[in-house]
Amino acid sequence: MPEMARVLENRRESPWTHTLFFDREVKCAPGQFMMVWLPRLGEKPFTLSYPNAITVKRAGPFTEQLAALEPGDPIGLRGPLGRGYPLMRRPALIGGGVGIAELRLLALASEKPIFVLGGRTAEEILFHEEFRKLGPVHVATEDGSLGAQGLVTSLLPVQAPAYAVCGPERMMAACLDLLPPERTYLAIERYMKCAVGLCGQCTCSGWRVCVDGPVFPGTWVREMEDFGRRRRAKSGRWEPV
Amino acid sequence: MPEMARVLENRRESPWTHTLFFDREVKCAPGQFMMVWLPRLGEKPFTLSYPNAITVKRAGPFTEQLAALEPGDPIGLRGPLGRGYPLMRRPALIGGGVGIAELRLLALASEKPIFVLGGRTAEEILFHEEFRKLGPVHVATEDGSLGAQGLVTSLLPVQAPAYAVCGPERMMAACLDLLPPERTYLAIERYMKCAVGLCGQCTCSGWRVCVDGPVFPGTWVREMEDFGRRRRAKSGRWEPV
Amino acid sequence: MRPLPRIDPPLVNASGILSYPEVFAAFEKAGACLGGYVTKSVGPVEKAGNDNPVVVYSAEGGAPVLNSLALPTQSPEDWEKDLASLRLQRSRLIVSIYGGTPGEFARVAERMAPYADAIEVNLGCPNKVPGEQTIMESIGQSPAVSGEVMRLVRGACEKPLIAKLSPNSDYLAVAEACLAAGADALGCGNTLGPGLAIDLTSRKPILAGTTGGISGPALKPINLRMTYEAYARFQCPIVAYGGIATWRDAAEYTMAGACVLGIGTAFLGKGTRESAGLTRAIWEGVVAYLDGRPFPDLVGEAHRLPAPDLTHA
Amino acid sequence: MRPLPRIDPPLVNASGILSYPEVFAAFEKAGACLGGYVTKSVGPVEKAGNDNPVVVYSAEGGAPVLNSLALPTQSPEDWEKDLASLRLQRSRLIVSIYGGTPGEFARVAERMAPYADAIEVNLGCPNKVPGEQTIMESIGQSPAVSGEVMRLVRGACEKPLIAKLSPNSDYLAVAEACLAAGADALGCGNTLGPGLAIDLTSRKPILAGTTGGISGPALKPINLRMTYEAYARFQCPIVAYGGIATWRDAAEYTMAGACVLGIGTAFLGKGTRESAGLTRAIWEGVVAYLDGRPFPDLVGEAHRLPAPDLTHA
Ligand SMILES: Cc1cc2nc3c(=O)[nH]c(=O)nc-3n(C[C@H](O)[C@H](O)[C@H](O)COP(=O)(O)OP(=O)(O)OC[C@H]3O[C@@H](n4cnc5c(N)ncnc54)[C@H](O)[C@@H]3O)c2cc1C
Ligand SMILES: Cc1cc2nc3c(=O)[nH]c(=O)nc-3n(C[C@H](O)[C@H](O)[C@H](O)COP(=O)(O)OP(=O)(O)OC[C@H]3O[C@@H](n4cnc5c(N)ncnc54)[C@H](O)[C@@H]3O)c2cc1C
Ligand SMILES: Cc1cc2nc3c(=O)[nH]c(=O)nc-3n(C[C@H](O)[C@H](O)[C@H](O)COP(=O)(O)O)c2cc1C
Ligand SMILES: Cc1cc2nc3c(=O)[nH]c(=O)nc-3n(C[C@H](O)[C@H](O)[C@H](O)COP(=O)(O)O)c2cc1C
Ligand code: FES
Ligand code: FES
Repeated sequence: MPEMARVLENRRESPWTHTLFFDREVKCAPGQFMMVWLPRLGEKPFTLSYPNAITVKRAGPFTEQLAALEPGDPIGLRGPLGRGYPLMRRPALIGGGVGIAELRLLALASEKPIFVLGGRTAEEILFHEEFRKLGPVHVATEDGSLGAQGLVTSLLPVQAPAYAVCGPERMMAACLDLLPPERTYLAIERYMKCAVGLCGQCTCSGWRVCVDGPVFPGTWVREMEDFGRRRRAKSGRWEPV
Repeated sequence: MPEMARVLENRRESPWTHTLFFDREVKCAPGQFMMVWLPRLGEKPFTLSYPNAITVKRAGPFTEQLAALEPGDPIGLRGPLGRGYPLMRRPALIGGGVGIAELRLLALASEKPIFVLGGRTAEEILFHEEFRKLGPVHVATEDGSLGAQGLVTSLLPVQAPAYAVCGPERMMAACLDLLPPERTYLAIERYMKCAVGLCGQCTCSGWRVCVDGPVFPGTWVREMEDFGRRRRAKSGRWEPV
Repeated sequence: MRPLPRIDPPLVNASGILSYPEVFAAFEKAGACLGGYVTKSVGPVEKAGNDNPVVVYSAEGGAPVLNSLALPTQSPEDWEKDLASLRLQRSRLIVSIYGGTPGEFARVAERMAPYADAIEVNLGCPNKVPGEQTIMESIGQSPAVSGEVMRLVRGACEKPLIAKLSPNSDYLAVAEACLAAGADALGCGNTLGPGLAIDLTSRKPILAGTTGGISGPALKPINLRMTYEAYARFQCPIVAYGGIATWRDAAEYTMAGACVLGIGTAFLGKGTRESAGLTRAIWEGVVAYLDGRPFPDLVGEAHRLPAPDLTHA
Repeated sequence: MRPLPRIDPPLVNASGILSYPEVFAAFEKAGACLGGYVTKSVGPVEKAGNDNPVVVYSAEGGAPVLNSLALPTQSPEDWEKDLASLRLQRSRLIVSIYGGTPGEFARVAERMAPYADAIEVNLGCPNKVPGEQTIMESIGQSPAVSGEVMRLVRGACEKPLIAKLSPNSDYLAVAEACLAAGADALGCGNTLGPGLAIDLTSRKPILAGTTGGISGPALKPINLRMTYEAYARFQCPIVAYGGIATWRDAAEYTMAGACVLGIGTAFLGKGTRESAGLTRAIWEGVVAYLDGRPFPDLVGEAHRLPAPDLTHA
């Protein structure tokens, strides 16, 4: 049952990205997500970036509507859902695009994290200032507007006892090739319907991302033939990632 | 949902009375009751005389079947139900017939109880020995086989800070006339169906005995015009008590 | 159409719950926030109903509640005596009736009408005594028979008539027949099913009547939909029953189209004072939700509101 | 009548739950105690189904679960590819199918039969996309149409056929028509209702499809009764679905007459390992309850046992 909350603040983080604060704190593990409902418009998954906020990248009609919400607007919340990250010491948090926001709560919960962040331009490197207070931050941008020029993989490998990766699936696949899978965790995205493990819609090689993930150990992901390759569209039809 | 238990022991207390022990302890207040179910035979109310036993007087087909149970036999239990007695200091516990058994748990929970017990013959004075260890016991029997000859009312009034009365309804009505209602509690019996306050079957002047009672303060009972007079039969028709 | 009597606050008990006049009086005295009381269904001849057990419920709550009382009733004469002696201070009295034939419905209605502010016609109870022959099982399934019942009842009494529907039927067709035959309001609705529960020790059905009608939270989405559909189709007054236990449930039913809300299974396990407190909590919650608007404004609101403009975009 | 394939242990998932072959393989690998897997219902043409939200449930559990996926499906060709690549080690595969017309049912059945150990024919889903015209809503209400579907499906494939009934219908009549037309077993049954839930903030129905079929504990007494009645009438193999979450539920359904037990909503919120654990716990509980007897002994036992002689009197 979605519970209605109210928007407290819509904070613009970049030209494409907004953090939506709501008037309810969710007890969650870093990496868990909410199904966010706008009546008549839809219900879609977003990872908590604060106990009372999600950070949304405008990607289509639903996220456009989310990005246009104003304080006081109602917003439906269902969750927290799924499994988040385990607690890690001195992890390297590797984020790409809006995936950087999905690492924020993990960064705050981790002991001495280091950051490896990538994006198209400087504006995509979310929470840059905040993360610098928590530990060293390495950045790569495609246009070179911040940090090194290039992809986030160009900053790898970095030495760390554990790794958490969140970003576009192909980026994550490339990272996983460069990291020790037994010490790496990745957050997978799939199209979600029920979000509670019933419908099977969100399968990645048979794991249901909504209940078995979204965060998976790298060793499991290595075994997932579908990872980086294909996912099921709304009808169940396979489509490439 | 009745839960099935097994009979541990069927202890004959008198020619008409049996205590049935079962393999489940019920967390209850003294005076609370169970709906006891024998599949295909019926389900009827009985007050707990031990946390894991009821004491049954043979009164008709159902109680005859109960009295014939043997160790190992299944017995369905639903409860504890209703409201029991408040805790009392130095109460006088006034019991008649099988109502004496319904006072047993209260006797054990009370500080320095005294007992005023009545019955037709000595055999009806249940738990006599046990009660004598707890406090003074006054007895009246109709045939004079134990204690004074006569009705329990012939032993009243006794001085006590509080009174609990349990027995045949006309006996209780007679006692209430002799006791201070604001310090007296009585356990009322009515025909029960749902036993959870839904059907209204067990009404005594509008109070539903299964949820408002079976134990009521004397002040309320004083106001009950139906008490000692009439009750609803299985169809809802009034019948005299 | 006769208007329903003013039931204020618009809360009642469900038929077969509390059941008897003296219980209503006790509830009123205890400060229950019920603008009306509904009797147990009065039948044409005295009947004891099923043997115990007559209810199955789980102690944890939430799960379906099954009952199979199978319409016990004292005789209409005895009901007359009971109702004649009832003195409610502020609340209305609704007498629920049933029969074994359409003519019997009418005869019971005629006898009860003098005591009633409205008559609720019970058009379907899924429970019966094993082996019993009764049209109560099937009546609510047939628009023709239900319409005939309502026509005869309409002819036999002048009081507002509530046709209480069964969710186990093509209820919109039944409702249409009833409204055409003179019903003034719909009751949405009776219990569902019936359902079955089997005991694992005796390996037999638990209820003496084998199966039992389902009430409580499990019934709510079904009767809420019935209310919603009936309101959309007929825009008539609706008395809603089914799992109403909180002000939220009451608000949902009201927005779906109910103008009177009935409480039944939610009283399970609650004494008179606690029950009265429950009715007050429900009504206070609805009033807070109304936020100053009059209650009738909320009735059917889910049908009227446009998709909310959430975005101000 | 063709016997059902040997499903050992006699547990399966319910159709639309887990849904896809790769999920079945993952469950098998994780040690799930399911002797068979049932696909999402395969339809005649690709369909996306309803927009989100598609489920309503209460976090506390127990309360009704509503869903309105409205039968999304990839195309039969895509299903063929999926099923061709499935390698189950020990478990059987049941393909669930539906159609927009009786002929479409048959065409889908024909294409799926090569991959299936049995075909389950979905005779009634209460959910649809708003505005959609589909016989799926009403098909299970009509013995004639259901029988026609079954006759054509029977003609199109040789595999054992399970007719999955809707509880929202005169299911015994539908079952009779289906068995006469060649069904080998009954599925008891699909979701109930549908039911409605209204959101108190937007004041509109929550589900994008407005209403949703009810599953989970709220459905159990209804489908248990369906199983009991169907077994009493037909003594045919029955695959039971509806609120099975513990070994007790499984034992009740078995004694009512089911020889295969389907698990659906009970997987809500459970990951693969936890789900596999649930299936093991259910089966181990049933085995303990059997106390050495073979499972088929228990099937329908509630119909055979005499009233227990409790008294030795
Ligand atoms: C576990 C999880 C966590 C996520 N966390 C975030 C987050 O914190 N911030 C963020 O900006 N985005 C997040 N996403 C992605 C986000 O859900 C989609 O961007 C969003 O649904 C797009 O919807 P749209 O209508 O705006 O775009 P559309 O035009 O519908 O689609 C754009 C993309 O989003 C995907 N998408 C659409 N609907 C869904 C759905 N129901 N479930 C999953 N994916 C969908 C599509 O596959 C497509 O690739 C997350 C996704 C998942 C699965
Ligand atoms: C709250 C309560 C607690 C009770 N505790 C005890 C107890 O501890 N020990 C004990 O021996 N008896 C107790 N009784 C009485 C006991 O329930 C009846 O004696 C028993 O039900 C008789 O059933 P029967 O079939 O043997 O007799 P029947 O021939 O059916 O009836 C004998 C008497 O029992 C009454 N009775 C029958 N069925 C019911 C019913 N469903 N509910 C209530 N009364 C019924 C009848 O009114 C009649 O007066 C209690 C009753 C109530 C209401
Ligand atoms: C114990 C019990 C007895 C009932 N008896 C009747 C009855 O006599 N007449 C009737 O119309 N409905 C009867 N009903 C149905 C209720 O009036 C109501 O329609 C139904 O229980 C749904 O409401 P609820 O979920 O709030 O209980 C009975 C229900 C219960 C639980
Ligand atoms: C999310 C969901 C999707 C379903 N999809 C289908 C389906 O595609 N075909 C079908 O025959 N039944 C479908 N059903 C019904 C189930 O197969 C099952 O009959 C019903 O849910 C009762 O079982 P349960 O209470 O264990 O869930 C679906 C049920 C749910 C909850
Ligand atoms: S979205 Fe339904 S199983 Fe994950
Ligand atoms: S027995 Fe039903 S209300 Fe007391």
